[in-house]
Amino acid sequence: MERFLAQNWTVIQPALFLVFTGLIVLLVDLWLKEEEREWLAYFSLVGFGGAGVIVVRQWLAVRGLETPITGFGGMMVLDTLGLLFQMLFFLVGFLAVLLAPGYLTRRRLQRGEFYALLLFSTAGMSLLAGAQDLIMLFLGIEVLSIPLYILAGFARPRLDSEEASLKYFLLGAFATGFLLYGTALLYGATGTTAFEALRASEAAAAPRENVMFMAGIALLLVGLGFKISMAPFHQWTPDVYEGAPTPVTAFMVAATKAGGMVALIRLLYWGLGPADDVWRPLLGVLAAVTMTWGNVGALLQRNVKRMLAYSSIAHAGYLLIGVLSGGVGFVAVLVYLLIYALTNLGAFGVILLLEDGEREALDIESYRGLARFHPGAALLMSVFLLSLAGFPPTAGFFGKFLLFTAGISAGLTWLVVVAVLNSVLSVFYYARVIVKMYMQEPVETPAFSRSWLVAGALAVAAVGVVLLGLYPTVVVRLITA
Amino acid sequence: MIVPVSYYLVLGAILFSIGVTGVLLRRNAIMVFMSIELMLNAVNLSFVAMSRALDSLDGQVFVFFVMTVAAAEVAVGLALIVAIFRSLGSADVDDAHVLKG
Amino acid sequence: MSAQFVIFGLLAVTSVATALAMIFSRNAVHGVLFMVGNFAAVALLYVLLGSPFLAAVQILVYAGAIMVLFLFVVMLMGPEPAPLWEHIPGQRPLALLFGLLLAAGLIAAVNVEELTGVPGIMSQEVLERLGQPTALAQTLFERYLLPFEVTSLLLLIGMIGAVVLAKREKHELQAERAPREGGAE
Amino acid sequence: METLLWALLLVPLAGAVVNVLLGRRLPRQVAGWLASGAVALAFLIGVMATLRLLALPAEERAYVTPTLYTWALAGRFEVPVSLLFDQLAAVMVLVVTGVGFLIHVYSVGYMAHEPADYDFRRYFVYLNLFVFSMLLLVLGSNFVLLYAGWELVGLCSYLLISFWYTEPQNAAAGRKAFVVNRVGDFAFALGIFLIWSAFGSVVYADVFEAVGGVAPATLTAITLLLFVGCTGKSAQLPLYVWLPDAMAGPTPVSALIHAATMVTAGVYLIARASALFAAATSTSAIVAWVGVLTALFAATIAIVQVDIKRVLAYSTISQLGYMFLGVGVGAYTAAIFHLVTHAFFKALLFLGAGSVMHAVEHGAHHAGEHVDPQDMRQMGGLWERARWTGITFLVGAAALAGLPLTSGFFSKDEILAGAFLEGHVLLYGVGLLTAFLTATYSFRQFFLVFAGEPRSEAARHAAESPRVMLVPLAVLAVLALGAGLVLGWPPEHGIIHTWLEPAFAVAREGTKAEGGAGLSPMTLLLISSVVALAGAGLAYGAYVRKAVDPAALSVRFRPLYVLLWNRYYVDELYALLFVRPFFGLARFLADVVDKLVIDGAVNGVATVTAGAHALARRLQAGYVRVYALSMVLGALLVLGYLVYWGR
Repeated sequence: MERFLAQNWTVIQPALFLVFTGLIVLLVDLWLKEEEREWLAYFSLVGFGGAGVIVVRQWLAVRGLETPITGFGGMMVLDTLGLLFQMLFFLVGFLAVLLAPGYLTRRRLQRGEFYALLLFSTAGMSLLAGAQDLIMLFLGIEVLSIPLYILAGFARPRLDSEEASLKYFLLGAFATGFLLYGTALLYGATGTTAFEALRASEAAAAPRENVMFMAGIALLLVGLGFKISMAPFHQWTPDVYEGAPTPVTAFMVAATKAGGMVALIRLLYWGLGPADDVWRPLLGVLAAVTMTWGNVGALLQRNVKRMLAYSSIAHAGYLLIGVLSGGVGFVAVLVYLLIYALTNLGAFGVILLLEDGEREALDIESYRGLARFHPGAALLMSVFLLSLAGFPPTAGFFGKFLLFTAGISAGLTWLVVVAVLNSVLSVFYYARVIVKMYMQEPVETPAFSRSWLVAGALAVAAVGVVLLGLYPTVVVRLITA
Repeated sequence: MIVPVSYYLVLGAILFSIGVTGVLLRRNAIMVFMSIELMLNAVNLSFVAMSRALDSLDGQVFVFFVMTVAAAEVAVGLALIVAIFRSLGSADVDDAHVLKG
Repeated sequence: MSAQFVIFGLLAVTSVATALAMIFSRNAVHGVLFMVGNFAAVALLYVLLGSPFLAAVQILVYAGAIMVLFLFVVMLMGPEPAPLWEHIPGQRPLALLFGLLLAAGLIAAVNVEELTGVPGIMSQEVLERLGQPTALAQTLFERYLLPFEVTSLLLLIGMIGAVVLAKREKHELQAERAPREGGAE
Repeated sequence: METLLWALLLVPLAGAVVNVLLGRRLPRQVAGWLASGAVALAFLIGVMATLRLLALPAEERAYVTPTLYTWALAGRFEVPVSLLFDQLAAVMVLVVTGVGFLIHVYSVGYMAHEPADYDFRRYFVYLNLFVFSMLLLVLGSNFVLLYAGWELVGLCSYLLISFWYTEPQNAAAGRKAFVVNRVGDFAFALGIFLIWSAFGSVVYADVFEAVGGVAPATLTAITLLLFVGCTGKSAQLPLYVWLPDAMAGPTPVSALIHAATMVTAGVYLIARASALFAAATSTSAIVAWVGVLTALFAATIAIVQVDIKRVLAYSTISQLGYMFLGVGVGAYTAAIFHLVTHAFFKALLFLGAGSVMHAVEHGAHHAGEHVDPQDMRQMGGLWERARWTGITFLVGAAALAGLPLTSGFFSKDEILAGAFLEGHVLLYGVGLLTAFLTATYSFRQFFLVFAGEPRSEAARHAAESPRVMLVPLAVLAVLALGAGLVLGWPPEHGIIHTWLEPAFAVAREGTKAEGGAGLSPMTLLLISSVVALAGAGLAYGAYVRKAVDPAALSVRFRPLYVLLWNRYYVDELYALLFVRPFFGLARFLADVVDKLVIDGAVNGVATVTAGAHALARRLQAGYVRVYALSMVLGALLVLGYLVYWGR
């Protein structure tokens, strides 16, 4: 018991808060009638908000420290990078909860488990953000993923949702197998799974001498590559994003990628830092392939969710530039993820507005002439799409600039060239939706359901996207301070 | 440790590859799932062997966690398969003709 | 001394054979049974590696509980209809080829004279003195306390998942009484 | 001054915002006049700002507003959001807002027949947004703001080209403009990144100051990338293909965006970055040659076209080529001078063409005949029926042809003289040949439309356009006629020269090789006059006096004629080389690689129209296996790379 209490529990305080909120949601759910369950959403908001307050306070406390605080025998670390990532997760969670209740009620899916799983998944990300050991990396990913497997199938008995869930689950478990085998090989090659010891090991100092170590890196990259939809491990993405309930997709697009990225950063820099000449060129090539594949794939999509899924693959490629740049690159990755999360949540929020429980605005044709019926929704969608395309003066433009300049200062000029070409290309498919909305005759009255919660999320996202585009300095200063 | 550790590791590699092949080969979701379990099993074997060879318990502890996670995944996975089975309706699955498509 | 080699050889052959039999079995029920055999063989290998405790857990949890669950589901769904693999052109040879290549690559990576990892202090003698389960438990609750707690969360999530995915809400049951059309909306 | 400049930038934006917010409640005419008023106000502010600049000594006429805020990135990278107002910016602002205002006014009349209020408003919102974006492009104090404006004008142009989207080819034209411009923008963005990595800043002042300290190869790379960006936006070889199709948009849009302002952004960029280009001599040579060849190439095409707007489109490409020739040989002032006069006379010609089409459409309506109002073969004899349009069009054609004393005459001659005096005799020769062709096609067009007898019932019943359209025409005609003399006389020492020269002082240092073949500027002026008159005379001979029969010529030189008529088959070539392979690849990746076997149903939601059967098949993990296969392949590659090749 002494030992139990002696642990530094503060390092997992935000995650704990989320888990307890989730448990309370599950309990309270038992006493609520179906039409009362919307209250659980508000309660989850409190959970995300509270966790947010905790990390902000921790961040204020940690900012000035020279050496980061560690906990649980070095399993977890409390540093600014992890805390900033956690702020991002909680913001995304908060907004995703705003998107959900209307959708769930319309489809008679309003259940406490939805919110609990969302909270648990975010707790997993929160753990990943501070992971300092392969075991925490593995468990964090599992706590992140398993709730998502379930959430993807939450709209059962709809077959598309169940199909998405099954695909995600089987392929995810398959990828986990690779991740674990990689962990085993690193363990064999170094005798440890702690990042600190890994970093100090002989194998990491001279990785090319050690086949097992190299193979371990390879398999770990396969496992993590799956989570961040890196090509060629990305094919699950469009199918799952398409089939999953839209609020879940929004959450996945915005949050999972961030979770995967922080895991990757922790592993590569904290665990495998000295062996960077091994993974750097490889990830560079994979980043180029990923962004190109994602963009080219998105070109021909007619389903908007699918298109956004492919676009998320492309964005994973851009983000890898920041990961590879290190240092300033992490700031770029964070800012980009924030912008990307707001933008995607906004876009999915608009999709959720254009839905009435039976019809969903998924086919690109259902956006025809939208500007006539709902000029506000069309304008917001345009802003979000232009931001995804990196069009000035939206936030997306700033984010790309940040990533690409980080890449150039890290000497990744060739990769930035590929990325610029890609982002120029990508404008094409985003603009296609805008053209549909503004420049084509409507065929039918679009489905629409008013929701104040969704509107609130949209307002936050839109204000964020515009402000971050026009005046991003505040955020950058806060992060780099 | 009389049998060299590499024997165990090679065996683990073979079992892992068989599991992967199973995933690539099988159509039935349950069989795919079992093949994944086989992969995890191979990983566990490697962990235990390494743990023994390195005189450290970390590998064995890892095996515990892998098993627990596998249990959680099985619960979710099998429930999912049952749910899909139910959505499709039992008649469809019995009807081999339909599945041949 | 050579007895260990013989036992290892037998178990290795058994585990590979059952694994192959599982992935090629025509009948899912047989597949489950082969899988149980494979788990048993691996459990015996654990014994050979000096971890009887893990071997017991393997048999109880994996072969016992989990595989029985699999068996239930397979029985519930009925036998898998023929053909075993739907024809996707090139899938089968490619799968076998990739499997072989992967095996070759992995074997090359793990087939080392000696592990390069830094040895720890838990040698077999120490373990025997401490008692293996005790040593394991100590590691588990000291260094691995946090992961241990996290797994409890994972198991909870697994339970929720099973409930969410398999439980039927009232309105669904009502809907089911009405004539079904195509399984989905 | 600071307030003035921000107001200048934001007034058109405010116009657009007000129209979006209140548009529904306002009568359509009010919406149109509101938009025009915003631009007029911007023009007035621009004039005031210019006057303030004029009050300063010539060397100090560059005002940079205090940084509103810094658009900072992590590390060293900073983009101050501030505006730069100097001589060059002043000229551009006055052209953009001045011509912009006239075109807004014209549009009120032109778009009056638009059936839906919604579309009418939408048009003016886009137009105001365009003016805002163009001002941002011109006024930004650094390359990033310029890029922001550059992208936004592109977006507006795209929206306006496909304004009448119900016609499928209009939407296609918009897309084409968009795609082609992507290529240019890609290069431009790379150029900016390169500037940043070479100079550590993107602010004009910092960059131009440090030119000397950068390796020539880097400078060449930067300028080349910027120039590729220009070839996209300013429709030069080989990226010009979008501009002729862009004529699908409403005619005032063609006048404003695709003739007077946006397409000249490339020229502006090079003039703005003249310090860089002057230091990169090889790039400048490339710019000059691409410019002059584009001029010739487009002029040869223009000479056989029969669509009234298409002729003007190719002539725009050709004239832009002249401007690039100017900046390429270091005659920056001349190029900007030509930019200004071209804005006047080409806007005039486009608006005139719009007026002609308006007239012919009216006639067609009256006669109950269906004709293509852009086909010049159906016109003729409009001089009597639309006199004011005719007169103004004649002025425009004369200025385009460079007839002596018109505005185009002075500016074009100055570019040619610049090339000649810098010693580029070959460039001068090609430019002169093009000038001859220009005079020919511009008068061919005038005569085909206005001279002779009407060749269709529609032309016979054509009627003059309303006054709201004619007034802008008249104003532009005065400008097209007189601007050259007012601004550019005497050559090299006119108002525009004394005004602009200090802006290019850095770039002009060290050049100015006197010489050529010893011909004085006045002699060159004379040569230009003769060539222009000869070209016009040829057109007169062929189309009015019928001394030469064009039809017979086209039969005689049939292969050449067919080649020109089909615009050198460039579109077809591009389709073959790029478009088809690209979409092939996209389809391959999306369908074959990602899906292996695709059926159309997969792309829609799995809404089970095909029933549970098809789904059941997929649920049997069929696709899961394919995905897993690709994952394993990836794993093998990664493993192979790290374990075998990577070591």
